[in-house]
Amino acid sequence: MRISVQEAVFDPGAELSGFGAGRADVGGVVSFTGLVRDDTGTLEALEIEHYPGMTERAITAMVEEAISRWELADALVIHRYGRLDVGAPIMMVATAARHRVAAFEAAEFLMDYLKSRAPFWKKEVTRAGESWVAAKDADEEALKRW
Amino acid sequence: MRISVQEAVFDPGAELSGFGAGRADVGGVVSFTGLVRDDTGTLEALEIEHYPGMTERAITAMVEEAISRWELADALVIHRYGRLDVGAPIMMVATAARHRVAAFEAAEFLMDYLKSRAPFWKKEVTRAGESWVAAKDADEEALKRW
Amino acid sequence: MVDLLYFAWLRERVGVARESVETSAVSVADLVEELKARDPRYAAAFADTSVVRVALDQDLADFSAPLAGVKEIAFFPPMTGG
Amino acid sequence: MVDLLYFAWLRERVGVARESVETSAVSVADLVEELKARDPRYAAAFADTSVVRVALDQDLADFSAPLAGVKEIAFFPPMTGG
Repeated sequence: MRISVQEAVFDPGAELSGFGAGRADVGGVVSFTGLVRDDTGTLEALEIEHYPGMTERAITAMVEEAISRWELADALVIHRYGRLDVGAPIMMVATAARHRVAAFEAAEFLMDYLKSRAPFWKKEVTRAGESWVAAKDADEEALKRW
Repeated sequence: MRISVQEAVFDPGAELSGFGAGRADVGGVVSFTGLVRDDTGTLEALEIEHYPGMTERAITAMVEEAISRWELADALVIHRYGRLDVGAPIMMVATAARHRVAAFEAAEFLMDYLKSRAPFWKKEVTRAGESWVAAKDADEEALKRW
Repeated sequence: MVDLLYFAWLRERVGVARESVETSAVSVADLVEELKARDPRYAAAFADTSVVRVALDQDLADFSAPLAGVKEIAFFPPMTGG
Repeated sequence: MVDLLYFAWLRERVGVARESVETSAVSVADLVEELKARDPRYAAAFADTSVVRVALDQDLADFSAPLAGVKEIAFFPPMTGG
């Protein structure tokens, strides 16, 4: 497994290259990449704050749970902080498993937990000002399926 | 959208690079890569036969349905045929959407349909002989959720 | 004349990938009966039609589907893509 | 002495990211009451604790959790990662 909490931009394609590949026990690899979206055409940047120390600790616990629950061959989580441009990658999850259903479920589990249980906070910076992104009830609800 | 039915090996990472990136209306990209798995340690190769013409037609219909149903910004399907080595990529799906749930659902929908409604047939080649892979009831069942 | 295509183990049992036949069968099911009566290879291929799928002009169809106007009929086992 | 950390809008309202305080509070809830009584900045930050989360030594905890032995207490809004 690999976990990286970083300020630097990354290339999801380069990260996926070789992930879970060339081994006889992996039948499926799933990846999710989150990107900075601008719904209103006014977003200048997304600023992400996090809790150094707790972030890595919380993500490690989630990934370890996913690996044991879905018997993953490998798992990857990259999450950025700092100032991010529109269209840039925010974070990425990848899972490798014997079967596709396990790889999909584990990736969705990690996404749901990263959304609501990893200590990141997003702030939208627009020409009109800055505002903290509110957590959605639906994201908290999503945890109940696991 | 891009659909490729091809004999040549491909690099899932290179295919993911740039997919759905650099646009303001995409918040999530999901990819699935299927790889040749060897459960018994005796597999020499996987041979995939397909129905040229119908294959492209069937996949195009699935992708068009996924794009309209989940309002995808983009979709990609690559599927190989011919003789494939253990550990090699068989196929790949990628979806780009505003929200993560749509990207995940569309990718799973495409996978479920590719499994049971795209005209591909897999044969396992082992030292002991060759055998056609049987379709699983679970794969047919999986279509019912859509 | 209509083109018949066979894939995977159906192709292996029939012994050809493609053939053109003259038929007056009105449905897929009729055509299958015609073929089975013609040669043991077809009887073997179509012994259990619950594991045979059919496409008419490259669209999946039922065995009850009519053949009028159809140019290409493909028979194959349940698909195993992905 | 215990270290208090604040993130996102809690940090902005309290006005510091980190501070060390002397407290005899036995629970997180007690500590929050102590802080609110101390200065309007804390009263503003903790006005609605339903939108405040707490971590004790980097593990998520409830407001009823005891503080005995805890070295680092972090307050923050519901997380918005991913």
